[in-house]
Amino acid sequence: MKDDAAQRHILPLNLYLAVGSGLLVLTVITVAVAQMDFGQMNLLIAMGIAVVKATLVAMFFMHLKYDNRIYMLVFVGSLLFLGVFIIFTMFDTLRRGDIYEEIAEPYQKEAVIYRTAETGTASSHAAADSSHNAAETETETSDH
Amino acid sequence: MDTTRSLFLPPQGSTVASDVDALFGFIFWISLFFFVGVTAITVYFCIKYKRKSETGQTTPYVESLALEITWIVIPTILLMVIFVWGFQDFVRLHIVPANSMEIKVTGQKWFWSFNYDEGATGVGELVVPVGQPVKLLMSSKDVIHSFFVPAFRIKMDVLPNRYTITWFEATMTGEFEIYCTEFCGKGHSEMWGTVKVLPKDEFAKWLEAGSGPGEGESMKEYGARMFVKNACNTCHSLDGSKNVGPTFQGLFGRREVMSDGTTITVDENYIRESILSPMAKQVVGYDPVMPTYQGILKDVDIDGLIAYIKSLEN
Amino acid sequence: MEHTIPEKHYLNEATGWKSWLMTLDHKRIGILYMIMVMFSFFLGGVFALLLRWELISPDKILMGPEMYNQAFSLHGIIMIFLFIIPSIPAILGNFVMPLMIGAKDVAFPRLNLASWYIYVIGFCFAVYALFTGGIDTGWTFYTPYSNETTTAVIPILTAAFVLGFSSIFTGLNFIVTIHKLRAPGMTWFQLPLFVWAIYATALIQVLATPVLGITLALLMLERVVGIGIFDPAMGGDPVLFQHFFWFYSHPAVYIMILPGMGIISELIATFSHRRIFGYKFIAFSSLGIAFTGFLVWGHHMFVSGQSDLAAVIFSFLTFFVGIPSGIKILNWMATMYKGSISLDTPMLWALSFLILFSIGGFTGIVLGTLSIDVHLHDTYFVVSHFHYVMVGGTVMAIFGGLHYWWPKIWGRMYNETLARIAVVLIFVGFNVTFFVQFIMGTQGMPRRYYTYLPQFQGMHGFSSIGALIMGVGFLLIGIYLIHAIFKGKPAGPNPWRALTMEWETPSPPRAGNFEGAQRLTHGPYDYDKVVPENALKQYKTL
Amino acid sequence: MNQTTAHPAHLQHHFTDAHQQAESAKLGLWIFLLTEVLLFGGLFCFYAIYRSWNPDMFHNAHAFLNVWMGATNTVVLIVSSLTMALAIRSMQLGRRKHTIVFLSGTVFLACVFMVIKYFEYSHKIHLGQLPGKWYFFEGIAGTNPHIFFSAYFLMTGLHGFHVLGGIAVITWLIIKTSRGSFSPEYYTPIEMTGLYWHLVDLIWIFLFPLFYLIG
Repeated sequence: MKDDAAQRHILPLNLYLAVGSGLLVLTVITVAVAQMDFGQMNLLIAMGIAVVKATLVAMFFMHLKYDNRIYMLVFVGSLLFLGVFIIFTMFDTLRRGDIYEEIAEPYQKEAVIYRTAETGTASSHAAADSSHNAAETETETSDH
Repeated sequence: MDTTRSLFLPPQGSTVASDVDALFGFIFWISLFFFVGVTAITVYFCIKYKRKSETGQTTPYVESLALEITWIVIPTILLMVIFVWGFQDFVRLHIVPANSMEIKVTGQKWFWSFNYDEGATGVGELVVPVGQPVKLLMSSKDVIHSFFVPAFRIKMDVLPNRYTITWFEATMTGEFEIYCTEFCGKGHSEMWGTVKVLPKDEFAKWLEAGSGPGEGESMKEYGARMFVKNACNTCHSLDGSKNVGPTFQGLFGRREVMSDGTTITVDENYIRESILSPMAKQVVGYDPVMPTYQGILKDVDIDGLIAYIKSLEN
Repeated sequence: MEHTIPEKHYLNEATGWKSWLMTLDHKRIGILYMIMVMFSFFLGGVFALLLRWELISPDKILMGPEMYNQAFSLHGIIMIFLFIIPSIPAILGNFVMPLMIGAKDVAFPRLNLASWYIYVIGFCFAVYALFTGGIDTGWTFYTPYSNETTTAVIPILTAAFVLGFSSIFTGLNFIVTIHKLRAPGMTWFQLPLFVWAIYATALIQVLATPVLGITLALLMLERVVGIGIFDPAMGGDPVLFQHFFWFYSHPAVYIMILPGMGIISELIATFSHRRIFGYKFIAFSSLGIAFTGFLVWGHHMFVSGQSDLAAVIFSFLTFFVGIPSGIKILNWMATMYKGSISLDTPMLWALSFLILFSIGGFTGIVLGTLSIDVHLHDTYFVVSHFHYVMVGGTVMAIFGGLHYWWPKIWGRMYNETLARIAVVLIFVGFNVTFFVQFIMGTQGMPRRYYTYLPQFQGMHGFSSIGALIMGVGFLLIGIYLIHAIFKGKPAGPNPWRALTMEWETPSPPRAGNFEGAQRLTHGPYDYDKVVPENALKQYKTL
Repeated sequence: MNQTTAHPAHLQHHFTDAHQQAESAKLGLWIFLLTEVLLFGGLFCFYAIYRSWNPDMFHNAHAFLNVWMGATNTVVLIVSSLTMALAIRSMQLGRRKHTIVFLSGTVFLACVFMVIKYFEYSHKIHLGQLPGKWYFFEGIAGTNPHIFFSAYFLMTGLHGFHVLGGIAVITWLIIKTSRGSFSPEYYTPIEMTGLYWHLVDLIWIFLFPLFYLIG
């Protein structure tokens, strides 16, 4: 139990207060920045600030900086697998209908005869069957 | 070439089939080789190193890194060969040739229908010419189905919210089975169809004739054919028994109570309306599950069906 | 010298039903799990037999198409969520793992008991669903079908959701136990390989199961509230559901097989009396499989309409799951080389595993290949591959493990002759049932079919005969194993002369597992150095 | 229930010492947090996919959320996280009364968070900005705006449930602390709850910009 006491880290009060104030300042900054439009950068800026805030919380409030490194491993591991989940799913959702866009650079030229005409195959036939009201979703997702 | 084909795989009806089968054969023989090896060695060890002493103590051995690396590297190389080979064929399976003829495929519970650019339609039977790439533009009206022709080695899910595409080029004439391979409910296992591959000139004739009764075929006989072809028989019986829908036996002229309480007499117009907009008036006691045949059946088909239903007396 | 049962052990140190239902002893909780899980196995098996019976003919024999669809769905759901996922970790992992690492209990005994109760609640929901309209979606719950069918989808989703928590808590408990409660002096590389396998399994359980939880919750909300995320009629995407589902359910396949591989490592080493070959490779291949298992789920979706890019990436990564599995098989064979092999019943199960799992693995390569999978997806080839891995792999391992540890659990030995007959019955029955399904699959017979074209009738009939043989085999096992609990000969502390720590306790062990603190005296596989002194061989080898 | 006389009251029989027990509890809790991350992860994935499909709709819909309420809630949660951390620190130093004060502050702030959430929700329910098929608001351009509100209600709703759970556990801690169950030698439950509470804060740190700021 002596080990126990020795391993405990009692952080100074000022450190907690500093981290807390830092978080509040960052909140103000992110709200302020969001009032301006940076186009594509909006997402990156907001997420960047959120990551900094999250790191502060994890490192100091959750003591990751001072604790056994295995907790860090568990935490980072969970984010890693979450990343795999989202990114691998996006390999599908963002790239549907790809192969029809890649007609200009076929993978194996001699293997098949490639289409040369227009590529928007789906939309031209939407009228063929009036009951396919949901088909519009497809047109939007594949024609990007 | 190899003997596995007759046992394992169906006839090769399309241009891609022989390539897919060749890779299947390659993996089959490699697997067989290793499988026999593993089994034989295991059995040999069991006999050779059978326990002889009571204590059964064994000698120490040296770990062999070289051995471990060997049996990591060799399978890795083989697997990469298989991956690249499969990848190349997959690309062929997915890129539709430019000179393809396009057919619209619709899956719904529980039949397939096919619409041609030229205006012909078909239910359950896909008629195509031999030696001509055919592109199938597919969608579903309800749940997910999957379009599978074993002889062509093609399969693609048919989704309700978007179009999916597959293609094939038949290399021989004949009839081949179509299955639905994505579970879609009660009639899933009977969501069958046929691909009928015709010589090019016959196909042209078929396309021109479109539909309607054949030569010497009465409207009643034509209607009987339509009754089976359009899968009416999966829900409507001819012997008076209650199925998903009302029986056709003695239907014409019968007085039926509708779900809204009114009573009507079944006549030509009611039958026509029930085929085209089935939700308009329903016989009481049945679930509103009948799909519309709007855009699938032509007037002549409906005429035939009416003639056929008229002929079904008690 | 004849063995006797020790006077005091965990089975009789406390008595009365309350002492069982409130127990915090990991061994007793293992037994509680055994009762429930084996009952589920029986239930799932009954559905399997009904299915095979119905499929003898393409016409109606027992049930109509709706009943059939419910029967195969329930077979899948019961076998996967109620039997095979909890089976090895919850029964044998609970009973043996703490003993193997010299711990007095798992880290959180109350949580352990709680997971059993959660399992029972999940089981009740499943049974409730069974009696209130069944379920006909298959175990995969694909939308939009699961969204519009009128069967009891909500109760069964609740069941799977609740069972997920049981699985998470078990995994969490085991990870902490293995990290923190190893006997003093026991390093990671002195852990028995079964513990490594359980550890890798637990990692998957805690990482993947929460995603299943949220997926099922979303599906329930979709059905009840209509949130529009998976429902195409509201702009949702049904293929997205498949991603969510397989992100859990593919790693779940490794939750099912990894502990089985762990058992096989123990069996091969013990019955070959040989230091396991390539210890570190086997240990790390478990972690490798666990990790790679998260990167390959899309290979269930090659023809689902996912993007071609995704299909190619998933196929490529899939081949890397094959390699660690191959490493294990080859290392097991190398372990047998120059061993001192005794073909006792558990070893026969292990050898069956080796053969059947190899077939399962090879056919897995076939299915991972992009072009061939287009043809074979959703056919009986997949059904057969899956059963070769799950029944030929995991179930062989479960029964190998149960036979191996039965004397430790109950202190008594089963009838060796009957046990050998049962192995042969099941090995033969299994191959008769499922090998022919490979041929049906390649010929194009789709799965989940109530009826079929006449050309498949011969093969279906043959397959059904095999199912019957298997049924008889499992019944036989049930009979002699239960008989052994009461009437078996006392087994002694170490009937197999094994060196892992659980054999250093008396059989059955006492409530606190060990007298005082357990110390590590030798490695788990030091068969070249140590002869266990407490071992007495009573049964003649073949 | 399993203590023997040789052990401190809180030490369970299968641990050799209090240090081992505390470390086990902490590792267990971190793994629990990992499962929480992946549980929310499913919803983050859902958000990411639909946002990538319909960026314009998400942008149009997010304008209907009240940034000031969201920002206030962010501040409230951050401060509550700080008071939680200080409660642990006070217990480490043996200042039991301070611990009770800080814990009460945390509960109070959590309640403030829920009250603000209540006003936000009732406003949206009133307007018909509801998830899925209940959506009847008109005035958001783009495809399927109901999906944005499905994501909004699901993610903030699940987060809200975690806040409620936190309130319950922290209240229990206040009672235990006032009864003197904890000491500088044994305060594992407070520490565990603290970690949980920080994770709840951490998730909100991401929810806030994703919904209120950039949409």
